[in-house]
Amino acid sequence: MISLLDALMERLDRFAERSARTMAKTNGRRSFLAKTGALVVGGGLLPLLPFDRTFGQAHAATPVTDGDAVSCEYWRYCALDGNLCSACGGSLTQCPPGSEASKVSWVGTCRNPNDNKDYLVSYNDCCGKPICDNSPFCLKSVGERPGYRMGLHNDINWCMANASKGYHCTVALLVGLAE
Amino acid sequence: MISLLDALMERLDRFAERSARTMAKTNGRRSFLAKTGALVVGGGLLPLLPFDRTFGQAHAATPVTDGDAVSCEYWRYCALDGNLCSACGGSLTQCPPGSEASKVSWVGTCRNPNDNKDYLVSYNDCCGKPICDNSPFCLKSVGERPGYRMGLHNDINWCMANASKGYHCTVALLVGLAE
Amino acid sequence: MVQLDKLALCAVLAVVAAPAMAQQADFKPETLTVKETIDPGPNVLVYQQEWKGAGSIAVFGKDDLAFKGLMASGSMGQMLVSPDGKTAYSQSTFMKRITYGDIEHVVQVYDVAKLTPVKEVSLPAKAAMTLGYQPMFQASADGKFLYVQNGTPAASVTVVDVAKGSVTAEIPTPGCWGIYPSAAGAYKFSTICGTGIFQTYAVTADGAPAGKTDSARIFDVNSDPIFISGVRVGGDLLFASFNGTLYRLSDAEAAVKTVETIKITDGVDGKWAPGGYAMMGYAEKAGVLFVAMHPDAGNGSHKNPAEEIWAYDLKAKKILSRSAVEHVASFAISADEAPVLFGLTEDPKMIRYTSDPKAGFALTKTGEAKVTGFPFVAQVTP
Amino acid sequence: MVQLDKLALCAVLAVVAAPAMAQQADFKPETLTVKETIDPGPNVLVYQQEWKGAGSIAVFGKDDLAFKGLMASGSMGQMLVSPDGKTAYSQSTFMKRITYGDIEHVVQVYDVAKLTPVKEVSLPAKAAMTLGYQPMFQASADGKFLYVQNGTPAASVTVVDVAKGSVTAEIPTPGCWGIYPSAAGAYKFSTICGTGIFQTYAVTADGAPAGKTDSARIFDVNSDPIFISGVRVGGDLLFASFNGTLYRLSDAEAAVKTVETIKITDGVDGKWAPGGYAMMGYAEKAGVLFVAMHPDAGNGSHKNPAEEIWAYDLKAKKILSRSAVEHVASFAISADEAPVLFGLTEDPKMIRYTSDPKAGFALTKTGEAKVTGFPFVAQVTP
Repeated sequence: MISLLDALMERLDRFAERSARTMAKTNGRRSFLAKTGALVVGGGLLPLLPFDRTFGQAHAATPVTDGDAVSCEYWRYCALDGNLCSACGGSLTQCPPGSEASKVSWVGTCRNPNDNKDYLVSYNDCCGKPICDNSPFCLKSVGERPGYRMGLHNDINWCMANASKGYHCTVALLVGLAE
Repeated sequence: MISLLDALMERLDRFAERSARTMAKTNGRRSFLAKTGALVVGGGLLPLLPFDRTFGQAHAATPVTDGDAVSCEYWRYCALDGNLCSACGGSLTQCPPGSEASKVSWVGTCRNPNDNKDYLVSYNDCCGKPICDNSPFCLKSVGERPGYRMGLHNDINWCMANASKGYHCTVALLVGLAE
Repeated sequence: MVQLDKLALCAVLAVVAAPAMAQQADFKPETLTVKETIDPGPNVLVYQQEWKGAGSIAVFGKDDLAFKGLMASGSMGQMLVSPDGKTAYSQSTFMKRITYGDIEHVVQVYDVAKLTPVKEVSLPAKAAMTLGYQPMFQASADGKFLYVQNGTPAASVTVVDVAKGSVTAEIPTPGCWGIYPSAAGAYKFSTICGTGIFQTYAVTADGAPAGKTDSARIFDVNSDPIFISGVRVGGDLLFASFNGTLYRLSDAEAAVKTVETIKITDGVDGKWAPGGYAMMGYAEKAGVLFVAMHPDAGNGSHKNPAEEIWAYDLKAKKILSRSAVEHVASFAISADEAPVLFGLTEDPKMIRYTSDPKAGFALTKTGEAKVTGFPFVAQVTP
Repeated sequence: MVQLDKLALCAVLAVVAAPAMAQQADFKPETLTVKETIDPGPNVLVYQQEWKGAGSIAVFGKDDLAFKGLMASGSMGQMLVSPDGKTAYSQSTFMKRITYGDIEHVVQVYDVAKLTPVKEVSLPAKAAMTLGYQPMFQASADGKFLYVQNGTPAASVTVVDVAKGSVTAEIPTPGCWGIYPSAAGAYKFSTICGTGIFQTYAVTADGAPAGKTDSARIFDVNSDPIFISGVRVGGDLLFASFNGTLYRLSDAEAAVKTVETIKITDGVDGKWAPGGYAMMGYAEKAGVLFVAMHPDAGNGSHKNPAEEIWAYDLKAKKILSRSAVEHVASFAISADEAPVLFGLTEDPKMIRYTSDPKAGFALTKTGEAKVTGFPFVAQVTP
């Protein structure tokens, strides 16, 4: 795992450094922006990060039998900072209709009180609509870290890599067992 | 007074009708919009309506000795629907720094409990900033009327005739005695 | 903790990491999707107006108030919903710097099932930026044209051809306010004027203005002003005055005509009067009018939220029931034989009331949901 | 009533009507003006962050919390204030449809006295859209350059030349977060990295990147993670860890170095720890550090608002006082010998506390004001 991570981070670093050198060679700020903007969205970073494209096709929402998915106290929400998609027309694993799933996410490690196992939970934001303040706003920060550990950070808009950057709400997917 | 009013209203009507005829002669929607937009802002309606240009130069804020100008219960606010400029960096007669005074306004008739006289109060909006929800939101509707009597209507954004149309807060000027 | 954090970072960076994690144990990672359409069934749509940002149309299940999601709109907007509930429209304001700078007035057309905007139409930047009132944003009976109330403060109406996605006309309506499209027949809309008359503006099949007709004086603007929130009763229009007079009007002919006037508060103590924003709803099947009422009415009380909602029999001309309600400022009702009423309060929240036909359509609270912003317009869909 | 209404309409239509009214009686109509500048005196500026509309910078009088007005900003923004309090900056997001569509990241420069934006600088649309944190938006000590934290999620820093109103560089800072400009000397800034080191990036006088220097490992990211909200103590930087360790660092040389570490909770019962967003303030004249503390600390409690604010003597290394406060999530302090502390709560509101040097700088609540949105950043000005 560590070598994988290192490889990905190195590629990220190389990408960012290449962008900087490209900039130094261009004449105007605008041409620089246009060029690196296209790189980021089109060819550089995003193909590494898309949760929604990785795991495949649509399926029915996960039925919730192990707690109250519209309460901030639900176990999966142990590091969730945001409004609940499950109470905003989506579910634990579905963005509400008409929103966009974030291409990147932060991850929490939450203990399921039903089996006493620790799960890795991916908190993806759903994007491109007003913040869903019809649904509960939750703030839990178990294992949360500042932005120097970006993948564990929950104070930032994770719609940052999407075309539509308005924050709508947050889902909580189980993506791994933390053994 | 009535003949003056009639004259003004007639001019308003003629202006609106002329715009409509102009439109019928143009080819595309865009050219129509450009033309009538310019008319409205530049030559037609606004010179009739600017309170701020009418009464002249800046002066100190009216000191308030007859009540609490930051309370919704203050007598001048009898038909005010909005946030108080007097609690938002302005005063009863001053828009807060950096905002624009509305060019048009609605008018209420409020009784001053100190002299038992009825005053005409012009409720101008201040414009071009976010709604000032740091200050109290008040809703009083003495003498208020629906939009078919526009000059008495308080459910509309009176920044409508300004360049910057964001509603910030509302002032309450005494502009006449209602004898 | 070191190992966990590394795993977490891998998960974020995805693609290669995910299969690796799946191997860890007998665990299947969940998949992230976007729900394609809202759950089926009748809805209540509420316009959640904002004055310094994005307003929205909130969709709730009619039966259980389950929140189905929202559609994004702009500032100081209005909402309109097609009779079949499948299409929604908003008209709102966008500025370059949200509260200042270059302004756009835009109509957005939404696919309600998908909660998605499917079309935009740019308008002349003259639309009335008012609190939510249905007569500010209307459609022709067949849905071909949208009518947008302008106020600069000069009043006019922008006509939009929805299919073409373009503006066909701006019709000056000086001194008049509110848009009441004809329920049938040729394209036209009526409007309430400050002289107490109604004017009716004909519109051609191409959306062009085709002349106007004045009514006789309908109401006294000084002694008995009417609210602009009217309802359809049969083919007629019905308005209430600040004093509790109902004006039943026919717009079937070229000019609006009075059918009858009814005083609903006669014989009732306590100075009750209608009040609020959308303060009336007519249940066609039952022939019953619901009206939001407040006591101790006087100059300036006409926006007081309801303390009671009255069920009024328009044929028998009598009050069937008076139900105490929580400060309802606007409401919408369903088309059922036992109408369901959705009240909007200034807290703000939405309260669901069922009515009992056997008890004079008395209301019972059966639900409550959070709404946001300034919610003054709601519509129930099939 | 007829006459009154006519008068009212005249007043609205103005120009000719106004003198006519003035003749009516011994009455002088009041004049509408725009106040030119805010009342003089020291202020507290608060960034009122919004996520679906226009955020703003609110200005309060330092002494009485009198609300002096606000400056308009965009969504998900940050605030920065010049040391003299005369100029404010915001960095925020504007989208074509407020929450979707074409995006602009913009720096706005304000004249605080006039509460007016005087300049805009367009940024690469990469700025970190985070809750309010001062290290997300910083300036060089002389104010020539602004530094904007980017996160796409790749981290970088955009350098803005304020006078030129243009971007001079985007400096990649992979894996690092927060901007800590040098307090003196050549242009450079340090940043905290996920490996527990700091990196220091040099910037030329033209705002171009000029190389970076790694520090030795400063803290253990797993066992003792630090908050990004640091403060200046003398020429040094001071950070707190989730566990209550203070890291005093020097950024005077090319690489950041540890000066000392101090554990402020040693010998205190109740598992107290620092928590919140801007959870520290250093009163230079008094040599006292204020820290927002909560009890029963554990995994995930690091954003808990304060139940006490501790005054800590950095020289003597002892707690001078512990003051109970209302759930303060962020605070700012004045430069006075008896510092005034402005706490921001999640209600949200701002609470003013004075400190008493004779009582170990214990705090007393002396005022309260309403704030809006998500207010996590405040600054006191001279």
